[in-house]
Amino acid sequence: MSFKEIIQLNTQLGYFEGQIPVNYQYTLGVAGNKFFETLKQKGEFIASICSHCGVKTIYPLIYCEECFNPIETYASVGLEGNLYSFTKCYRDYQGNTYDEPHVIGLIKFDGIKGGIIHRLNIDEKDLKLGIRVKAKLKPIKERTGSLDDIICFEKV
Amino acid sequence: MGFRKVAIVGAGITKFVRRAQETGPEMSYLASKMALDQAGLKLKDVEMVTLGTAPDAFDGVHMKGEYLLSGAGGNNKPYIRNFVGGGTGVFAPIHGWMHVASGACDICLVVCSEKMSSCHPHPQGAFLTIFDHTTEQPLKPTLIWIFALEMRRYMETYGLTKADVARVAVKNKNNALDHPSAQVAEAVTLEDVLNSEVLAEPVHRLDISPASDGAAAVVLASEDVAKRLTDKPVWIDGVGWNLDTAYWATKDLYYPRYVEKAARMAYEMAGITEPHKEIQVAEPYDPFDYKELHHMEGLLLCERGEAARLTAEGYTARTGNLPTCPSGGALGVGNPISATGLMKVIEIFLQLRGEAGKRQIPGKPRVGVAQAWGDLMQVGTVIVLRR
Amino acid sequence: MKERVAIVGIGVTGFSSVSPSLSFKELTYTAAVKAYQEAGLHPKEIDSFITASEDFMEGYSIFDEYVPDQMGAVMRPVHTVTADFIQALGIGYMMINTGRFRIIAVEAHSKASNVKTLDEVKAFALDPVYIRPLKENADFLAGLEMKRFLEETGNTEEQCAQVVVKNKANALNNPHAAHAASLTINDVLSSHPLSLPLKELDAAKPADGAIMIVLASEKEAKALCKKPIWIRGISWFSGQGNPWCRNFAYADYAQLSAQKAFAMAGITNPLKDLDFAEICDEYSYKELQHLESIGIARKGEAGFLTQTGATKLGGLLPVNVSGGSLGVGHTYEASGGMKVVEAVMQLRHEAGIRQVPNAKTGLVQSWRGVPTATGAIAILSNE
Amino acid sequence: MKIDNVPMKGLSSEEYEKALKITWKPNLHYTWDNGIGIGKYLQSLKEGKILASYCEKCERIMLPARAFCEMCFRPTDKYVPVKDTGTVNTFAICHVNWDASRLKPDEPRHIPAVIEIDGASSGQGIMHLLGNVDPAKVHIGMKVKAVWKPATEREGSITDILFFEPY
Repeated sequence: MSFKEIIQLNTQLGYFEGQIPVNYQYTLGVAGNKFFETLKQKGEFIASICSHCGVKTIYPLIYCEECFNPIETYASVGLEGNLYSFTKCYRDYQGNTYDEPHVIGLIKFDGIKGGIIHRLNIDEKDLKLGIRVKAKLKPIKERTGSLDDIICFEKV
Repeated sequence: MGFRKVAIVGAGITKFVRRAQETGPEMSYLASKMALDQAGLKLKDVEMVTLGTAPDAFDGVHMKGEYLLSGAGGNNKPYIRNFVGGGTGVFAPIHGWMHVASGACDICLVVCSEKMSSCHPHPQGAFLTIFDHTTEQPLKPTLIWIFALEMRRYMETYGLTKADVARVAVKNKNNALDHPSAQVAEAVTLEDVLNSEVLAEPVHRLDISPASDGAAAVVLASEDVAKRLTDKPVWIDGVGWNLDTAYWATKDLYYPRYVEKAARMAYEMAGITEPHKEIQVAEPYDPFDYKELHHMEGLLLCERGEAARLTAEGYTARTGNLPTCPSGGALGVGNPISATGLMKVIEIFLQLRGEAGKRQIPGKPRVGVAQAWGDLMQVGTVIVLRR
Repeated sequence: MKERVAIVGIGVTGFSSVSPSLSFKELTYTAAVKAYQEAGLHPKEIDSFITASEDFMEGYSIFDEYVPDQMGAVMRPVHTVTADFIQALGIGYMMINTGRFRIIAVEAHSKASNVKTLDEVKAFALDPVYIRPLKENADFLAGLEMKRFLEETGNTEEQCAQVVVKNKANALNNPHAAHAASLTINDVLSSHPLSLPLKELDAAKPADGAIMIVLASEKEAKALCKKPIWIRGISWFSGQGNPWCRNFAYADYAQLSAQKAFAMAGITNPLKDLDFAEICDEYSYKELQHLESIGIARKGEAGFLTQTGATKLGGLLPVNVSGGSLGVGHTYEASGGMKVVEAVMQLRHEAGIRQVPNAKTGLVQSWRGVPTATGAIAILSNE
Repeated sequence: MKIDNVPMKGLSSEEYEKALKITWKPNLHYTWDNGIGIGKYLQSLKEGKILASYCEKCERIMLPARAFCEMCFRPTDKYVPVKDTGTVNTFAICHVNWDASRLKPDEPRHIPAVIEIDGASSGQGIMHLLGNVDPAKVHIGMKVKAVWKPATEREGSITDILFFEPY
């Protein structure tokens, strides 16, 4: 027996309630700030380009994940990509259930490592892996430089 | 069977800043890349990675180790995060030592990163929940309480004055003027410290190191590889760590026994029997000024209760008999928790190689010790380096 | 690494959806007492201790503070890795191989029932800039991966459902299991959608429980223990850290760890050389994806193997005879530990009605869950 | 090897204001099982008593109550009530709140203390607050006594003791 006295009545069970009361404000990082400023001002996505090994990455990075050299070159990759995968999500981050599922996709871009994960607005009949999709952005005045500047991706 | 020797062959560090634009992974990259460059290595040469970082509650990401991994060079490698609270920065190279000393690899990258500014408006909120959730948190403790309680106990036990303790802050903040990473190096005077805002008596604002963003990294290598890479390897001669119970109010706070136990473990491995004579440079953890004194005693670098007097006599100045925190320490350089601990290890590394620049202490030191402390007055982590 | 390392004692509390009669310390203490009794050791005789835990699963900013007491490790060398149990076991293996430590204890536990906002905690692991602002449930990453994995490999949702049916049925034979059930494929396919194609029964449900394992060097192990279980290979890897950079068709971390662990253990033909495997099945499709990535099944064939019964007890290679995470319960950092415990019982031939006959060598594998690409593998053997 | 040019420069307050940022307030909520030892400790507080545990092997009477002795690694042998008086082992006078915001000049200072409780083994203290005392008069070694909430308001929490006051 591990203990000399144990709980044998469920009326003696108890718990103590508490929280971790923290708030956060995240900067977007050097590459992230560039990505979202460009999205906000020019309405396009940028990838980072490694001048040593040529690997292009989206979301952009300040370093190359392959050769670990620093990156200083970034280039527009437009707004169009290919639907790599999608899912119909029925619950939010707190576990609340949606009436209608949110369709979320991972969009990859030609010849570029990485991709963008975002909402899709595509007819059920067209919803297939590999289709060409394009980001629909908020009007420039409403853009704040965040993931919400992208409304969704639509079929081209 | 002989033991495998492990050396530090490269080091990298960022500036410690109040608020970084860089994300945690970006900071980890900057330090890692610099360490690899200094060692003359590429990421592909790195066989394993261990990352040390303090609470997830700072950066604001659950499973923070996984979040940082791309920047720490962990993609497609055996990668793990070690965590002993505030003691992590000195424990991380100990963890790296395990990787190499075991024969699991010849080259291990050790990275520490902390982005405390994400915790908004102030990381103090994250410290509330280090206390016991049921028996202590309802009292709404602050982190400063526990330091103030310990500091008073320490001062009372040895009859020390505020000035006796504040001299550490003066020394370290002035030392930090020569450190390129320093966030808060200031030519402060004893009066400045004593007259700074009282937060929780006896703790004043300048007794405390600031919250910071920063990262540091070292590259560890096995003996053969180290000798190939550099003609000045610095060997990890002893490692020790120790964790006391979290019932912190049931032990006498005037002396850190857990640090002594960790130190004895490291000294025994390093064959050090008279640390106060054999160790020539020390970087004890100094998140608060009295902590440096506390830790010097725990590290057996002086008699109990003597550290303040030695500090006043200049014994711990860069030109003294035992230069202590020649880097400027957490008080001067800044305190991005885990990165601070590793900054201290890097300082000993540079001092032993004679490459500490304006901070270089005289006498060509051969043996040094770095130490960090953490948790609720519980963790001691100690590393002994030898040229 | 030359020193042979063995498991000389295991302690496990059993798993349940809640565990209100014990605090987390008391739960772990219970497992520790069992492990030390099996190993015939007092904790003073143990050289160092390792805990695998994550702060936000415990509700502390620095959980490391609260680990030594219940292991008998006060004022001893203790450290935490925020990792899966098998990774912690790997660190213990390395520590013994430094030649400075002879006996190491490794602990992990789950008190998931105490996390009132578990979905929030899981979402808090998502990248704060690029994923979390979508405000979707963290499970969506599994749905996204499952969709691509099935399309690209030709495995089917029915075959994933078969994994659930198998594992939950296996768990009926495991007295430790919290989520055993007798189900049909249709039950799984018609369960509530989580993030389609992922459905409620495709996802392992949380469980509480604690695990303690004692490791020893060869000399100590032989002195301590009649049936030491040897770690013949152990390895952990992280794949692509950022989820948007991954190839969802396979699990890079599982492939990389398998290569290294197999090399250490001298395994060339896993189907022949292994007698059973405990594979991470936090989501049903993950069992199939892991089997293919490890090289136990060829690409696109794991579902077929499952469907034809090859992975059942009595099949070609029994997979998750314990019931896996689907049947026993998802225990977060302790997940790999649950599987190691099963392997040890199998290799000691103490697994009762779920015993794999003549089991000599087994594989255990873990994954750290969404959003990670980190996992570990150990090859255990009784010879 | 020289480390003189270190990367990263940090943001000034103005730059930080201008930089793009994301805010997040996680709801991290827990219901920790009390289990045996802490369950009894809290129940006892509700009854207006401080409960300790006794270990026959090390002969310690320890606080707070616990089901096993962490030093001897064995179950504790019995639960024993101790007094609600004690001695200040150390204390602080705090001018800031837990979130680092400053107390207003007219707000009473917080005086956290480690109090060694009478009846428990030497050195067995708990953290609590001191009250009804001039901060300037608090000293190590001061004798203090618990001030309890009225029985009807007690809920099984360490805050069932409002604070300790000199007596």
